[in-house]
Amino acid sequence: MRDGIILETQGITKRFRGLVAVDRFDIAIRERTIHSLIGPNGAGKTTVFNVITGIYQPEEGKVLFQGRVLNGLKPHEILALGIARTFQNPRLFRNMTCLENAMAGGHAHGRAGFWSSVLGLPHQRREERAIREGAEEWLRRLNLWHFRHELARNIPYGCQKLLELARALAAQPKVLLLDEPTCGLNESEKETMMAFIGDLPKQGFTVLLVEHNMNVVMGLSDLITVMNYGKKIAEGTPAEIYNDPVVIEAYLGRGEERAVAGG
Amino acid sequence: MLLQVDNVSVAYGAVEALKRVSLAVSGAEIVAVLGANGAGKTTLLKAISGLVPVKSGAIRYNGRELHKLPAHLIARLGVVHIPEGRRVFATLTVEENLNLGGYGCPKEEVQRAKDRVFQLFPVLRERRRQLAGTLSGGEQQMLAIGRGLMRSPKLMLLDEPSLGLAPLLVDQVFATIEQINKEGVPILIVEQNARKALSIANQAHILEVGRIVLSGPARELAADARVREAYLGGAAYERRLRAKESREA
Amino acid sequence: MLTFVQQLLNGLTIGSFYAFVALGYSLVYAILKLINFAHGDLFGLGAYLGYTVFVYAAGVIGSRFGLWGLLPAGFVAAALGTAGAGLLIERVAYRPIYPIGRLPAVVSALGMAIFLSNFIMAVWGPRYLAYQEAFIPTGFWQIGGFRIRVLQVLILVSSLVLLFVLYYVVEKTTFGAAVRAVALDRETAALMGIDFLKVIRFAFSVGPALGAIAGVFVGMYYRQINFTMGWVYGLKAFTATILGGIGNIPGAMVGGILLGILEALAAGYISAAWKDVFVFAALMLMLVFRPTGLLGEKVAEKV
Amino acid sequence: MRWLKRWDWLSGRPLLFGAILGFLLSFPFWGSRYWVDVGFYVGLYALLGLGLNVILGEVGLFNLGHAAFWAIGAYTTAILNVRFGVPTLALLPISALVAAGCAWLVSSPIIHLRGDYLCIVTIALGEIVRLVLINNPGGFTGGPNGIVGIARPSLLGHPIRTSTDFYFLVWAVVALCALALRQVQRSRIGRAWNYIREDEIAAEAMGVDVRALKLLAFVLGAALAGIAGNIFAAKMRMVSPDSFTFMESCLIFCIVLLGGMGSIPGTILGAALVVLFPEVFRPVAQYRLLFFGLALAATMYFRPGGLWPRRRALAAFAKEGER
Repeated sequence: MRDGIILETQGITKRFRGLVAVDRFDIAIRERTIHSLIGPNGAGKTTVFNVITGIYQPEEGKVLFQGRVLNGLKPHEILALGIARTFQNPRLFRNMTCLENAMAGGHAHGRAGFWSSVLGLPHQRREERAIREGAEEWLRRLNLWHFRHELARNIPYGCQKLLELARALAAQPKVLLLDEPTCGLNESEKETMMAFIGDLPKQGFTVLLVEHNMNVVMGLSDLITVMNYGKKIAEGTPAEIYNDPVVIEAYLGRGEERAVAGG
Repeated sequence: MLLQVDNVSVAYGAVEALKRVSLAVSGAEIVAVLGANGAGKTTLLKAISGLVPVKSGAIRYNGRELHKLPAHLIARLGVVHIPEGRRVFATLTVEENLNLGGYGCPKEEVQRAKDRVFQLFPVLRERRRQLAGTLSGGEQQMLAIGRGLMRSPKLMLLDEPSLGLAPLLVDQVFATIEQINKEGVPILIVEQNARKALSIANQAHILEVGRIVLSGPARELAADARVREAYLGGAAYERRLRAKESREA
Repeated sequence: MLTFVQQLLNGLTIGSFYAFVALGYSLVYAILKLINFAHGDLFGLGAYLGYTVFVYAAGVIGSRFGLWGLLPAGFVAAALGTAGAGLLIERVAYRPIYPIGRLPAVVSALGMAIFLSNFIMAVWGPRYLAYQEAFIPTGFWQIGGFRIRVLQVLILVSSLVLLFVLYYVVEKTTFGAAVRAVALDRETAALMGIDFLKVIRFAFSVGPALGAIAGVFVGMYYRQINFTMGWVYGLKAFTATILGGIGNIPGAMVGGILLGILEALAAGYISAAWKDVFVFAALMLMLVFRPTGLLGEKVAEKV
Repeated sequence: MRWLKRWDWLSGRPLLFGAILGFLLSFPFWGSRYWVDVGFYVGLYALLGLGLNVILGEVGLFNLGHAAFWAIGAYTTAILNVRFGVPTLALLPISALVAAGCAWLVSSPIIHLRGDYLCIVTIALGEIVRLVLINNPGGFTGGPNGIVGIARPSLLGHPIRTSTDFYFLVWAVVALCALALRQVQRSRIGRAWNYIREDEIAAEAMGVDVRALKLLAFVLGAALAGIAGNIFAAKMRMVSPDSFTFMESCLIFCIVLLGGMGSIPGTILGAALVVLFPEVFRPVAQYRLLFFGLALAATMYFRPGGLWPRRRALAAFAKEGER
């Protein structure tokens, strides 16, 4: 690990039927920071997520996590190493309770096998309790406690996004990949979510954030990487990115939005 | 009155998604409905176009009672609903998508409409033989709008045309919408991007948890302090940006 | 070489039966994502309806217009009757249930399959019925070392024509595009002014009608029918559907023909008793290497 | 007795469960032999249903070939007993292991297939097994006539012979399996199965080894079917391919869905319905399957979630009580 870089990709390339979705893409994320990945739709941001988390295998390049190569590992192995994620549209276990959803985070850290579960051996019971307490802790901290016995599909959309975050955090990850965490939230929910995410580095988490809402990106990020057509086109602090002519051309535009912000 | 939504309620099971909502679209104007996710905006459009059943109340369009018609007949009346998230038919070609937009219309009319769409969006002409799923997000939105124009719409319902698009593309899409409206098509648009929507709309309504809480001319609403704070988020944004900059400096 | 050509011809014939039935599975699956387990038994019903018409109409039509007047009457009646049954099943057992969920619909379809085969048994009895010579074209041509039966030519030509017509309708016309659009996204299709029920009726009438034609052909080809034939052929045809890629019209045709040829070759060169084991093993192997069938679905799941 | 306290499907509705348990235990002492046999079949199908419930109900894998594993269990017992004289009851675990082993061999290359594709493969598998049994490879399976002359099992010197003996044997096994499966349902393994059923990609992203857990479910379900096969062979004293048709696989499939996916009491109820239905309609024997087909469709219309769906929220509350 150099310069406190915890997660990096080196020249990853991913093609779909000839279409290059990610093209020799590098990103390096420093520990305990919020690093945002922005860019137009179809720029390849979600594909980068899927490559890092092992859902896709890159055709070229490497993914390094704490100096370890992740290529070839399965998603569940990558999670166990300490990278958890959320999805753009919450992918909850809809017909299970919120508590059960959050307990999914603890699954990878459990060891009890089939027979010890059948027999209810002491170490299995201890482990179950630990998993449940871990989940309950995050439900409390995200103000979802009163929903713990509700089925996930029955809680409001904003709470579903929070629950997905609770589930990811319950996995005790070192790095969190958040795919548009504020998309579809109303203004007050957005505030809650932003405050919570902004607090994560202090608790020891590193965050890689994909987000369209500039409000959120500019407010939270320590560093921003901009991508377009699968390539990195710029990288810098929010202030640098905000005034970068290349980024304005490709992504931000010169709409009214900027007039308000600039004024 | 072209479209009259009168005390409409819609329920999904036990949950009421719309509660006695009333609004109207008269001439060739743009009416915007704003609100957060889950406020019932999409449900409102789906109720008008017949995708969800109306529990009580009435929807009238040129004297016809829309709430009693199935969706495909409403579409054939010229009420064109462009759904959220683009929803192009991914494994059909661009041209097949457009042809379906004019499904049931005479052949010459479809051809004429197609030429007009290609004029408006030249990129679609280039890609007419391509599968729609291979288009970029922005191109898909153009295809979705173009597909809606195929039936020479008499009323256009637009659901979150800016959703998931980069800011630059959002500007283009809104410019297109304004242009379509200038050609005489009344538009009912539902948006989360309140600032953008208010900038092009004549009338606006604000929907909160299934109820209309505020209505009026778009310009008045844009100036309303409550609206600015709750939906435009301008003040909060500026505050944070300034704080961030001062911290960095 | 001679046996090879003979087996190939047999395979093509059997394959066209499978293709006919597979289309019904595929059409319904494409639109409702439902495996219509009752489809095999609709095919069986077609064979029985054809039989009945032949028996009763032989005196009226057969005596006046001969075999070639009788045949169209039997086919049309069987196709219409079976299409009616298909529509009825859709209306009664599927339409109220498929909005609820996929699994309940699967159980309902299994229920309808059980119902239909037992219905056939209750009406026509459990014993084999013989398709009589009076309504089967029995002629053949002797070319070189082997013979071509008129019936085989009839089967191959009519399947070629019908399959091409269906292919053209689904892939090349605007109505076909509407069918495919409904398969992709029912709501948006409704917004285009496409009548969902019309598309459903198309699938549940054309599929069973084609199945009925195959049923009558099977009766003529093997000269006997039984109430269990529905599921035997249904299973093979369903295998063919998967082989070609479910929900894919050309795929169902290719899968059916391929399965027929595979089966005939396995019967000819390996062993008749083991041919089905061979066919199903081939299916499993194919799925291991090409999980979405030969022609596959075009879309992958988006993450 | 801690485990007694944790028995919360009793604590939910103690009266109902007490009544059912009392009925099941006392039934052979006052029911006729015929109905005791029917009771045996309810237990047998409950066992088959519980096995498939793991695969279909918990993990959501479409398996329409479950009868294949049942057949493998039954034939393992028949062949090893008749040819090699292994005691029938000793073959119970062996049948389970053989069925599980076959399931592992067959399912590992295909377990990644999506819903309907997996469904057709399991149908094909069921057919392959049946056809192989008919074709009598190496003279081992006895062809279409099957194998006769399986010895009665005996437990600690006490021969299991009467209908009542078999009734208690099968229901004892059902009870043990139901308890064991309930334990698994409430563990990280059971939850992980449900995660896979709800959203496979999210499950994998949350650290669930999807492949391994799917295989575990398949193997476990097949093992239960193997046990059912052993008991079936012992009861019938003969096996033949006719017993293991596609129709049987369909019935087991319907048992799980009639009862409610992932619901253990539901599965047992489903088995009771599927076995009892033809018995009740015996007066109209010719039409009973016809009515059965209609009843299946009707049940799905009125109770799409099954007759006795699993109640998640309550289960979680009950867990809290035990703290």
